[in-house]
Amino acid sequence: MTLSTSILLAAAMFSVGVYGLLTRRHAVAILLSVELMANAANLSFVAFSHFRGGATGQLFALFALAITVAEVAVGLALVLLLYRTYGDTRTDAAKELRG
Amino acid sequence: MTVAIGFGVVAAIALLSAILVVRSPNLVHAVLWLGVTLIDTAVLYGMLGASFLAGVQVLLYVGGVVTLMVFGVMLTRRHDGLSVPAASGSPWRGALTAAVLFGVIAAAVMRSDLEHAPVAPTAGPPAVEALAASSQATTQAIGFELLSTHVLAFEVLSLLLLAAIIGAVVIARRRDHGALDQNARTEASS
Amino acid sequence: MIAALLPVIVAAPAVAALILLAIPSRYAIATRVVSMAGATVSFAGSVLAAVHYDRHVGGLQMPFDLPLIPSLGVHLSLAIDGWGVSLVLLTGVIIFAAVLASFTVQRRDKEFFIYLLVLVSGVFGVFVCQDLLIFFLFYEIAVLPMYLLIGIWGSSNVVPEAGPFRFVWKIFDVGGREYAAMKLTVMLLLGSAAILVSIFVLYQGAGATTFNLGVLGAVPYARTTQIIVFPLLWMGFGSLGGVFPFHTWSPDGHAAAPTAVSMLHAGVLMKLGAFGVIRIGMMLLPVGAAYWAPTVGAVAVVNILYGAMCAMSQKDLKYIVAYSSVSHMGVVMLGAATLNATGWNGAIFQMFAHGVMTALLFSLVGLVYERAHTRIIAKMGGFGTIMPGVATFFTLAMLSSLGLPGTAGFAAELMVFLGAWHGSHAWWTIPAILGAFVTAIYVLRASRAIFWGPGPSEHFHDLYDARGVEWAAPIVLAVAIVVFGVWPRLLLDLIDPATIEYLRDFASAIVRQP
Amino acid sequence: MSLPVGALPLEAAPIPAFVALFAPAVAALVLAAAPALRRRGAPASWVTLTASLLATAAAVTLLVTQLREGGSHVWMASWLQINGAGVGDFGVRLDGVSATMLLVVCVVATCVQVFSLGYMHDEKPPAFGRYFAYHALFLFSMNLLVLAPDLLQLFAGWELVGATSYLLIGFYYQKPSAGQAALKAFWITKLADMGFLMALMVLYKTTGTFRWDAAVTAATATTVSGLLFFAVVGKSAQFPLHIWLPDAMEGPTPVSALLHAATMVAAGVFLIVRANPLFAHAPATRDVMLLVGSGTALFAACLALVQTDIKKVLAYSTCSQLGYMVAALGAGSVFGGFFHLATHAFFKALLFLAAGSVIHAVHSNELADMGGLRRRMPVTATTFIIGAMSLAGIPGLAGFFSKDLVLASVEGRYGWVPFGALMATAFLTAFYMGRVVFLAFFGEARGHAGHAHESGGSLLVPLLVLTVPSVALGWVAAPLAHLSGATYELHLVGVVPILAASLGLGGFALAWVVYGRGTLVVSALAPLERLVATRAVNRVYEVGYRRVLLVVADVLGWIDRYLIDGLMNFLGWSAVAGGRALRRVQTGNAQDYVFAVVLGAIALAAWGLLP
Repeated sequence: MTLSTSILLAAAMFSVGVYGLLTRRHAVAILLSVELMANAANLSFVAFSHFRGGATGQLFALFALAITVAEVAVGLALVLLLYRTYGDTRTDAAKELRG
Repeated sequence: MTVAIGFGVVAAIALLSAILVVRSPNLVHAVLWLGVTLIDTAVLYGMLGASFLAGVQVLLYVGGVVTLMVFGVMLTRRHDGLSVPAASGSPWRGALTAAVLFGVIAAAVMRSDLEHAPVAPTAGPPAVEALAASSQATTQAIGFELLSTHVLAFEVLSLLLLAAIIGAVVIARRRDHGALDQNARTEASS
Repeated sequence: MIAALLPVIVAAPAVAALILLAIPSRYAIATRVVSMAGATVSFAGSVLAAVHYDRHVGGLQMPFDLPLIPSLGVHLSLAIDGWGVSLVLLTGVIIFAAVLASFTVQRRDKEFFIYLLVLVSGVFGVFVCQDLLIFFLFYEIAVLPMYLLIGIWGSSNVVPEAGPFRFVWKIFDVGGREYAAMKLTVMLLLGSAAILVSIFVLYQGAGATTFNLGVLGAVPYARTTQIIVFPLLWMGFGSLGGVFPFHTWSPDGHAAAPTAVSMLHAGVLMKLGAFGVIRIGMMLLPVGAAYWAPTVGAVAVVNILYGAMCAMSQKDLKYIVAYSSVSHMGVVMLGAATLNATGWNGAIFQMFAHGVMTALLFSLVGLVYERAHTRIIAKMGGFGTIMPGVATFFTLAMLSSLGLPGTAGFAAELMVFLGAWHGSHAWWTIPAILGAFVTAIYVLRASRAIFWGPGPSEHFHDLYDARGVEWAAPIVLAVAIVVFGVWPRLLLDLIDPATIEYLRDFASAIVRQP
Repeated sequence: MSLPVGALPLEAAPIPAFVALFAPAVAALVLAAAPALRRRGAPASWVTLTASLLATAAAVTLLVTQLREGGSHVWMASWLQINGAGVGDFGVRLDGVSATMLLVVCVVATCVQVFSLGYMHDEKPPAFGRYFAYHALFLFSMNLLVLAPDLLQLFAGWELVGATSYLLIGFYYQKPSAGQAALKAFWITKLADMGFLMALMVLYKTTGTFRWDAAVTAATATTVSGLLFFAVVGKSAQFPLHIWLPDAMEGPTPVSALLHAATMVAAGVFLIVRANPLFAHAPATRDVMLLVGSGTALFAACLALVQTDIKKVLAYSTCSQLGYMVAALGAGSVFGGFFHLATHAFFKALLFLAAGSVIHAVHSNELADMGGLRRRMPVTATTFIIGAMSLAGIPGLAGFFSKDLVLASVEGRYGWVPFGALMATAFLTAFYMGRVVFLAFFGEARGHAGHAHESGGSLLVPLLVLTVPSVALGWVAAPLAHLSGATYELHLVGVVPILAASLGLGGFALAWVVYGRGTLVVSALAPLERLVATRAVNRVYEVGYRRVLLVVADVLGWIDRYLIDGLMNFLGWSAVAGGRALRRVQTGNAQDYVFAVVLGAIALAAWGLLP
């Protein structure tokens, strides 16, 4: 339970989030992965706060948590919009930006 | 010694559930596994002495976010049964990138031996200084710091949450009836 | 009043353009009157400057200084020397003729005049500006409107495709108006990029305090920087001056441009390039200039002979005149490369002579095109009987371009060749003279094919000679050709003192630094 | 303004000099500036004619003052200013040579202009006006050349004369052959003028001025005189640049009389006489001149034998006589060349004008359409015959004296080869002139000749005026020699004059036998006719122009359009192609963008890790 092991754990969780982000086609699945990554970040905040002392770490985690929640809300709204306009939540349906 | 084993177990559970979140074909399972991961993280927070945060985590994430996700999944499925196939794109590319990313971060962590770095005194007003000195950051300390040094951030945060709420409502509400007809038409044609 | 003469000359066309903005475009006559007023003021100003310029004192006169960005040392400082006077006079004559020649523009004529006048005020600015950055600013003002002028009012023409690279025509509509405008602008801006880089090097090398040409001229730059920066300036300004590898915009650009624009462009703008090479390149980097002079001369000779030969192979009249401009600009650059008084006098005089000649040629080609709606020489013939006036002026312009004594072309070419023979590399002069001979061939071949041949074919019977205001431009230019051809001292007394002074600075700079 | 020693500022020049130089210039300017006047025709001719008469009067006064005072006077102003110093002199130099030449030019020009009044009167008024405008310009250029104080002004006159010859030859520009002939004349003379320009450059480099009497080393003198001679070969139609002269006959006959007989083509010889100090120091150039001169004389005389067009015969005859003058100058006798130039100017102008009168009456140049004109056109016939005899060197006439001088100067040079050639030419000259005389004026009338009638007064007066010098100029040789500072003693008795005279008479006799009586058919001429028909020399130039020059031009034009321009287009194209390639990166799939972001993050992290 040293600082480095918890940071490694956070990193692992973050990488899994990135994997999910890159591979999942479903819009909501992507949101999940983003959730995972945010969580990993909070974990590292808390770890630092614990091993280095001082409440600042946790404070940041708190703020980050609040922001992530806001982001999920907006994300889901977008997913609904995506679903409504494209009839499907597959991300590669929305190709308008194609060069 | 028991702490190490405990940490090991919790970590294993966290990673396993994280992988299942991203790998499980059924979306609803994925959401539930996410819930497990978040709870497991809350436990970790507890072990790391951030009990207040653990509580908030469970309250907000598990309660709020997971339920929202479930709503999201339900609203966007196509009436053909609960299980929603989560098509996954090119897995190899994603896996390789994630591995490389982890490798880089791990290398960074290994190289900078975090254990022995001196404790950098956090500059802050004297009163907070005393409280911060104690190794355990109690909820009182957090609350006090929240409303003294970081009060601006706190206010801005409330503003942000307000904006997010309004934004989500504006984006997600049904436009005019036109959209409705559009759905009607798709139903008629499919 | 004299002190403010230079800003008046430079600003007059721009002010006229501003006034034009206020006039609603349906008042065609008002538009023309205002632009004519702008051109006349600057023309009268240039004549006044020539008269008031004190030849015995020489040097920079009628100074005008307005600090623009004092912290960087950027001043709008205008002053005029012997060279400036003659070139400003040239610009005055040509803008006067160009505005006259463009009275027949119908489509969006107000904007046409606005761009034309802005372009000319840029040109005036360049010839009298003594501040490097503002020199470059005026240089850009002079170059940029070309794109619009050619793009909107130009005329695309059929360029016969031949040989193995036929696919090129598919990719670009070569000969098209937009293609020509685009190519011209891109190549000139490429040049401007090179110039800008060298301006910063010069500015930095001089301690980054001022852009004044006089001060920068006195700074002994390191030998290596001079040798590296001079080609940049030479290529940069040279691309506008039609130096060999970068001349390819000139034929398409001039052929596609409307009459007044090609008159101005070939008549004056190409001189900007050559003037830039001499005034900035050679004055500020004497050691570099001395080092690169043989190359500049060699390329100039290629310009002359190659330009002349290419002109011979052209089927379109405007292309012939455009290539002849490239060839004559080669004579200017050869004069510049000689680095001696005869050569430099010849170069500046050739700028004047060629400016007037080409302007006359383009104005006449414009008249012919307006009537016959074709420029392909094979289709035309025997126009001498139906437009004797245009034919006579055309022959005069042609004789001047082949260097007939009594026309301005002769004095210029004579001095340049004398200077080149006198200079270090005398052997260039042989191909240069051969180029002058080849000029005689394609020039007269064209004039016989179009004017002095058997009678006009049936559908050209109704063509009519120039009328009324159309006479003004050719007459003004023809008189200039003959007057400065019969007695070149009128101009040389202005040019020579400036050349002596610049050569003295040039020589002293070379001596001070091995 | 540094004037050389003995030179006076231009303002101090005598009035007649100004008049001689600027009267025709003013006339030309007036006609150019007032197209309305020019288009009315006749008034234009009066303007030019008065100018020429004034110039002639001035020339006479100048000659008289020159005879009285002698010596050489120069009035000039510097034409260019370089490096503070005046360069190139513009002004008037009056000495024996220039005064004489000025008079010759003005007299012949005036006669030709009077002749043109009649000869050209059926031209439309605008063309008639344009013709006389060109004549005024020509007289100005010729006077500019004759009175030139230095080589620069001489060169200016030289090129202006070339340009006016282009304009005058191409007068009937509606006729394609006239246009081509004008171009050919201008291009070949312009080709040769490159030599003159280079001579000026060498002179300027070594002496800083363009004066021919400047001190010059032998080497420079040789190069300069060599280059000048190259220009003379072009202008005075010596072999191999002679091909433009016969084609120049496309121009109206008075023009041929003035330019291509008396004045313009003689300018080359005048240049050599004028720039004698340079040629004196260049023996090599003089030898070349001797050989080229005598060669051209013989070659041209042979060609003249078989011409059917009367003007072509006279053209080749001019070419041959110019060969005489060049040979004389090559042999070193300056006055020989100059005197022959003067006499030739008169009798050749006379021959051309008389031929013009015949052509005017018979409306054709071909000898086949003439015949028996002696009875119908007595005055023209007699003047023509006098001119022919003078040209052939019949003793007593002007041609005899000058030709005798030339032959005397060439004696014994180069193993008598040039002398032999010139003697043969003398015989051939007499023969072909006899041929023309007998074909045109004797025997029975052919074609229009049947009802030809004598020309009007305005055509005949110039003929009579020109006959006087053609006959009398020979006797005036001594004062003329004194004028140009040479010595001349009249010697009628001697091997050379006797031989020359007998050859002349023999030539005429043979011509009478062959063409007069038509008894003896000379088959020897057949191969010569075939040779002339091939126009070998012309074809060389044709090939040079069409096959070489135009082809090279097209190739270069193609290279410029495709390779150099192609390079620029390629740059543009590669920019566009590059842009199109990069566009494919934007797949529109959000995941790919995220992937790019993550890659970027990894790269930065890795870069941070670097030691």
